[in-house]
Amino acid sequence: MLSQGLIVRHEDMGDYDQKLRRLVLKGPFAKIAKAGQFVSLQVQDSARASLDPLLRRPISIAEICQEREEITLLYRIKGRGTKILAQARCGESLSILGPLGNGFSLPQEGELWLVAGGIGIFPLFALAQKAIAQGLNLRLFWGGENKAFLESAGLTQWRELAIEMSLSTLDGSLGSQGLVTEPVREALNKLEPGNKNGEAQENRVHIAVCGPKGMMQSVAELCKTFKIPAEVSLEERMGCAVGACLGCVCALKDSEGRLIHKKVCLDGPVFPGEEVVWDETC
Amino acid sequence: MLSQGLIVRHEDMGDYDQKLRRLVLKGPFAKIAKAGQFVSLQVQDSARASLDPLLRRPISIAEICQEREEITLLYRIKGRGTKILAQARCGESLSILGPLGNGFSLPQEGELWLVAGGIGIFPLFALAQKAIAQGLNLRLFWGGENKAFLESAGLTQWRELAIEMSLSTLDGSLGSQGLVTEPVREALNKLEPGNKNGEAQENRVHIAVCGPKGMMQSVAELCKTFKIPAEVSLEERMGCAVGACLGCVCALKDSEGRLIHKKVCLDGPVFPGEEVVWDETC
Amino acid sequence: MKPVDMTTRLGEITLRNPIITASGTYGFGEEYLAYCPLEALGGITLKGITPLPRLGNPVPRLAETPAGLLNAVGLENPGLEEFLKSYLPKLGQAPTAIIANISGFSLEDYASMARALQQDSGITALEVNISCPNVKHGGMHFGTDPQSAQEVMAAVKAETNLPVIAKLSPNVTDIVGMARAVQRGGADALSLINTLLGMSIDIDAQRPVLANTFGGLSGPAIRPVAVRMVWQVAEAVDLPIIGMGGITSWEDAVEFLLAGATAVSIGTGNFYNPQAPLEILEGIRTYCEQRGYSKVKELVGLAHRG
Amino acid sequence: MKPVDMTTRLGEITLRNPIITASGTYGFGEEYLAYCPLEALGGITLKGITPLPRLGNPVPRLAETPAGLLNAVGLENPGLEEFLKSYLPKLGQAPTAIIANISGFSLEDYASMARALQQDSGITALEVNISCPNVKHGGMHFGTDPQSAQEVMAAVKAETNLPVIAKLSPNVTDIVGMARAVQRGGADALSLINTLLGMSIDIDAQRPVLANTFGGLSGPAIRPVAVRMVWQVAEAVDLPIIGMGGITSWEDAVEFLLAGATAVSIGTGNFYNPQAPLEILEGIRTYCEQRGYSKVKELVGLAHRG
Ligand SMILES: Cc1cc2nc3c(=O)[nH]c(=O)nc-3n(C[C@H](O)[C@H](O)[C@H](O)COP(=O)(O)OP(=O)(O)OC[C@H]3O[C@@H](n4cnc5c(N)ncnc54)[C@H](O)[C@@H]3O)c2cc1C
Ligand SMILES: Cc1cc2nc3c(=O)[nH]c(=O)nc-3n(C[C@H](O)[C@H](O)[C@H](O)COP(=O)(O)OP(=O)(O)OC[C@H]3O[C@@H](n4cnc5c(N)ncnc54)[C@H](O)[C@@H]3O)c2cc1C
Ligand SMILES: Cc1cc2nc3c(=O)[nH]c(=O)nc-3n(C[C@H](O)[C@H](O)[C@H](O)COP(=O)(O)O)c2cc1C
Ligand SMILES: Cc1cc2nc3c(=O)[nH]c(=O)nc-3n(C[C@H](O)[C@H](O)[C@H](O)COP(=O)(O)O)c2cc1C
Ligand code: FES
Ligand code: FES
Repeated sequence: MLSQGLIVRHEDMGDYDQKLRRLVLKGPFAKIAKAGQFVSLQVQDSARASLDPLLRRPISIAEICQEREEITLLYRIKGRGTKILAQARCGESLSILGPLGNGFSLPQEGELWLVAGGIGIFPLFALAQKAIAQGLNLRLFWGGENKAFLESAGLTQWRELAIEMSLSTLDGSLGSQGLVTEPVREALNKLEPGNKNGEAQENRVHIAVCGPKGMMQSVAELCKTFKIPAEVSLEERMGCAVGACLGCVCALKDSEGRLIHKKVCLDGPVFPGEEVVWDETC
Repeated sequence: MLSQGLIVRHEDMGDYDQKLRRLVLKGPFAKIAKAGQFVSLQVQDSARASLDPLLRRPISIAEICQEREEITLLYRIKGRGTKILAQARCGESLSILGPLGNGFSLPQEGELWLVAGGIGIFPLFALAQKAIAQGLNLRLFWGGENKAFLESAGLTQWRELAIEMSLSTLDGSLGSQGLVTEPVREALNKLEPGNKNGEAQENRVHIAVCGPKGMMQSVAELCKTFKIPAEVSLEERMGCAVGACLGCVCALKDSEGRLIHKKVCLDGPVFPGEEVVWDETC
Repeated sequence: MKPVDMTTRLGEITLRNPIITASGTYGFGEEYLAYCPLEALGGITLKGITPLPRLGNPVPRLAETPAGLLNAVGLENPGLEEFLKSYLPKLGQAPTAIIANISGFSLEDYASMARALQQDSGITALEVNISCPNVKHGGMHFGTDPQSAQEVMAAVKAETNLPVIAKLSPNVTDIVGMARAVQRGGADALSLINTLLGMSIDIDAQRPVLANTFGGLSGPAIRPVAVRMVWQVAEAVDLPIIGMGGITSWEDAVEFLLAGATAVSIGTGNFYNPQAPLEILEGIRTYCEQRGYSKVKELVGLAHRG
Repeated sequence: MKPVDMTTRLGEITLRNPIITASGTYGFGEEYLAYCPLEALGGITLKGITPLPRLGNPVPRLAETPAGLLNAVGLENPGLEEFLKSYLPKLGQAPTAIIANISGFSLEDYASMARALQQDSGITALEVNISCPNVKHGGMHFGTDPQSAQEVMAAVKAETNLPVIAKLSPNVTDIVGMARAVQRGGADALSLINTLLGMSIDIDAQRPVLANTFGGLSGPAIRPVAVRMVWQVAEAVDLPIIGMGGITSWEDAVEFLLAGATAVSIGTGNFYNPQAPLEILEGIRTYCEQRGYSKVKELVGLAHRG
């Protein structure tokens, strides 16, 4: 769907210095959006449409409110595109392509572990809400730079979900010190054998991972060892965002072990962790 | 001077359909601005600076308020640049290069006739204010499409100056029907001989013209016939606006009758009407 | 008022309207269906195919530049056989021209694909992309050497009964010379232009953004170069031209028609606005109506008068 | 922390810093003084001069394009004599390199100007613009034919004791071949790139915007092409390069240095931001400081590693 998103809220998330923003858009896309999907948006007000920057930007849908026809996007000001986006004001309209992509799959039953690195937390909130509504057991592993980052990036909101959380920070200012992969490894180690090899209670634990590539690779490899199904959300530069340009491909192994390409925009952004070929740049 | 202009007012002038806008900018340029000069501005908020459109736009300074450090620009939404400019909101800042150019010269004494075609009226208001302050006798000849245009383009404000005005419209909906050149010709015809040939009372009438090229040419030629000094304000596409690129040249005849080029941005935009070579595209 | 006749001709082919989508930006025709129905378009050009499947270049394959896009997809495609079996049939019957785009690294590559693509195969025309390196000639591009370009065209023409469109590279000193060469080779029409060779550097990582170092520059940034080449070729060579390069609005498309293109292709513009082809079509129609043209063909080359 | 050494070398010449302004965009050095003091710059390149005065092309001479600018000034200039008499002396003594840019329509044109411009004339180097049509050879550009380009360079070198910079046109199939040709002709350094040939059409008037029909495309739109050419030439030819084409920010300038340029020139970027040269200089300095480079020279060509 191609439509206009009216900006109804646009504000800092937490500390200004963290450069995190919350953007709430009203439009028809909200009615059909699903947790884990993304939109591809123009960063400039449609009324002052410029050809620079030329490309749309993919941003995950962090929250969906169907009654109010609103979606929430959370983003970090990183390069030129998000810097310009950050100037958009309430009342302006952005061109929105989407919702796009597949999103994480929700297991029918059992436990869902969310593993997030940094702003990889953003697409997981809508998923968490849905999983809770469905009665799944939820657990969050979230690692970030430091306390200020985690608090700015939505920790309070997560705390309100009242789920089990393992936080970690690089400087130890909140939770355990180090990478998020450590608490995940420990938790996996503590699983009963039945969960580990997937024989006794098939797929009791499912893992959804979003974060920097290296972190997703580590978690995916851990999960492979423990025979736990993991889904990872890949990022790649996008041109069309609809599968037409082959700009955003990722490398996977198909069932016969052959290297194939899939499109992050159309076939993803979420893929089974064990199929991703991490060391190929493509 | 290169500085930021804070938008303190930005609104429609009169009828929305006339696509005329009033833009009031606050900044250090106001302190040094003179009637008839122009600024070269970026049409996008500096905080969302884009490389498209790339070039600045030259707009005349219509009013100057030195106490409040404000200048007023009046413009018509014409192409892409002014369309984007029209979206700028109060509180945003535009990059302002200027004030630039020479402006009309004010005679020491006598009468000053202002001749405007369409939005050529815009740069004349600051001049009128200054002329009145200096005690000159002022008269306005202004032609436009129709009544709605003239009223939107500032007629009330001009009426408040309480000077003699000859209005004309193409459709006769206000003032005389036809081109503004007609009332000017009639007025010139009515001048006493002493004014006509400039012998008796040297240069008693001076004329300042701004409008479409054809109209300025007609008026300049009339003035030549009547030996009345006229100044015309030329427009040309600008690159640098400071005299460095030779993009904006106009053709003049020098004192020895040779064809020379001058730069509208640096040597103009105002030139003696009799020096301009109108039929040269340059 | 009679509706404007929007049809245009590319040699033997009649297009319902002058709007085509450009190769490599419109997949195999399915991806944009939700945004733009096939039958609204004059034609679509499919992703470039090669005799054998190719995985293409590593990522990053894209880099944004001011009003432009660099791409180095590297001709990822399923190969001729899979294309005929799994992709082409999905397009079904539409009144829209289906243009296959073929690429190769040798004359044999081109000839073999031309052989397999004939009038009964569901394709309306063949577009020959000659901007790949000619492996036999030390990597020199077919698209930058007039003699090689002529040979490729002749090889393709000898093997297929489909109309053949030569897609020219702008990375040459003399575009008119290239156009004349492919005309000698038998081209029925020309596509102008492919991408300009460019690159960009990531100043944090201090290395090229694209995994392939170089990429093709497309989008509005290159439009002035594309319009110039269409203009020059239209003055010198008597073949219909599909104009492309940076079209995002109907105004841009009209610019190409006035410069001498008989049809236009929209590439990167689809990424900016997936409904660009529809909006451009309507914009051209309105332009004709308002100026009293009864046929869109009347616009072609108008700016060359006087 | 020791201040970063910002000097750079172009053959025999040492520049205070790598920031130069591009010919034709910076007048004769006076126009931008209010925005950017001369002594802040590494060098300035003056407007192209010809042996005799020229009025140049009719207006319109400029057309805006997406992130780009088309110009067809047509080499308006006061001519060599008037340049020496009235313009050059005004620049006075500054620690900034003054680069004169010369253009011509025949070998004799170039040679005569080179003869008049020597080390004692207040000029630091000569930049030879070879993108004018070679009138003797049917209008073929000096800048697109390697043999002619070499001859021009040799003719200039034979007449002047100033260092000579060859300014190359990007409108060629093989930029490396052109660079090699002017090296054979004796060039001491290269300026890359001049403008891309382009045009745009006014769809209301249905004719070209520029009175001259064609113009040179400059500005951010062409940066990817310029960076690519600097990169290719830096890999193949051992001459210092002044990189230019679309620089508006310090990030852009660093891109050119990493690609292999030893200095950068700012042209159209001055129109966008008259203080661009100053801001770019400071930006590069900070980049060096933050990454621990003690000399800006260390950046040159860094992106070619591995
Ligand atoms: C499916 C998906 C979902 C995303 N969700 C979010 C989100 O919820 N919040 C958030 O802050 N960011 C998200 N991103 C990343 C976001 O798109 C980039 O951070 C953003 O494009 C940064 O770009 P910029 O315009 O500021 O940088 P620029 O430097 O202006 O970007 C230049 C180009 O690179 C591309 N690019 C830059 N970084 C990335 C990246 N990490 N991934 C893909 N393309 C990139 C841009 O899209 C653009 O084409 C997501 C990316 C993808 C692919
Ligand atoms: C000295 C001077 C003073 C001016 N004062 C005013 C004023 O007070 N109010 C007002 O409404 N307009 C004024 N103009 C004209 C104004 O600059 C253009 O109307 C405006 O640039 C329209 O451009 P656009 O961006 O909407 O059109 P676009 O189509 O986006 O413009 C494309 C390019 O053409 C140039 N251009 C277009 N029209 C003109 C023109 N008439 N003159 C010069 N360049 C042009 C633009 O600057 C730009 O570079 C003035 C022009 C000059 C030279
Ligand atoms: C991502 C991408 C892939 C492309 N792939 C092909 C291709 O396979 N074959 C081809 O002839 N041209 C290809 N092109 C070039 C386009 O068809 C078109 O000639 C060029 O992009 C200029 O048009 P534009 O500016 O409208 O995109 C590709 C362009 C892009 C952006
Ligand atoms: C208005 C204008 C005039 C120019 N005149 C000359 C010239 O006289 N001689 C020359 O060698 N290059 C000339 N150039 C080319 C520039 O020096 C420069 O090579 C080109 O514009 C690319 O750099 P940029 O994108 O930073 O402008 C001119 C460019 C512009 C925009
Ligand atoms: S972005 Fe074009 S295929 Fe995914
Ligand atoms: S605009 Fe550059 S000289 Fe006037």
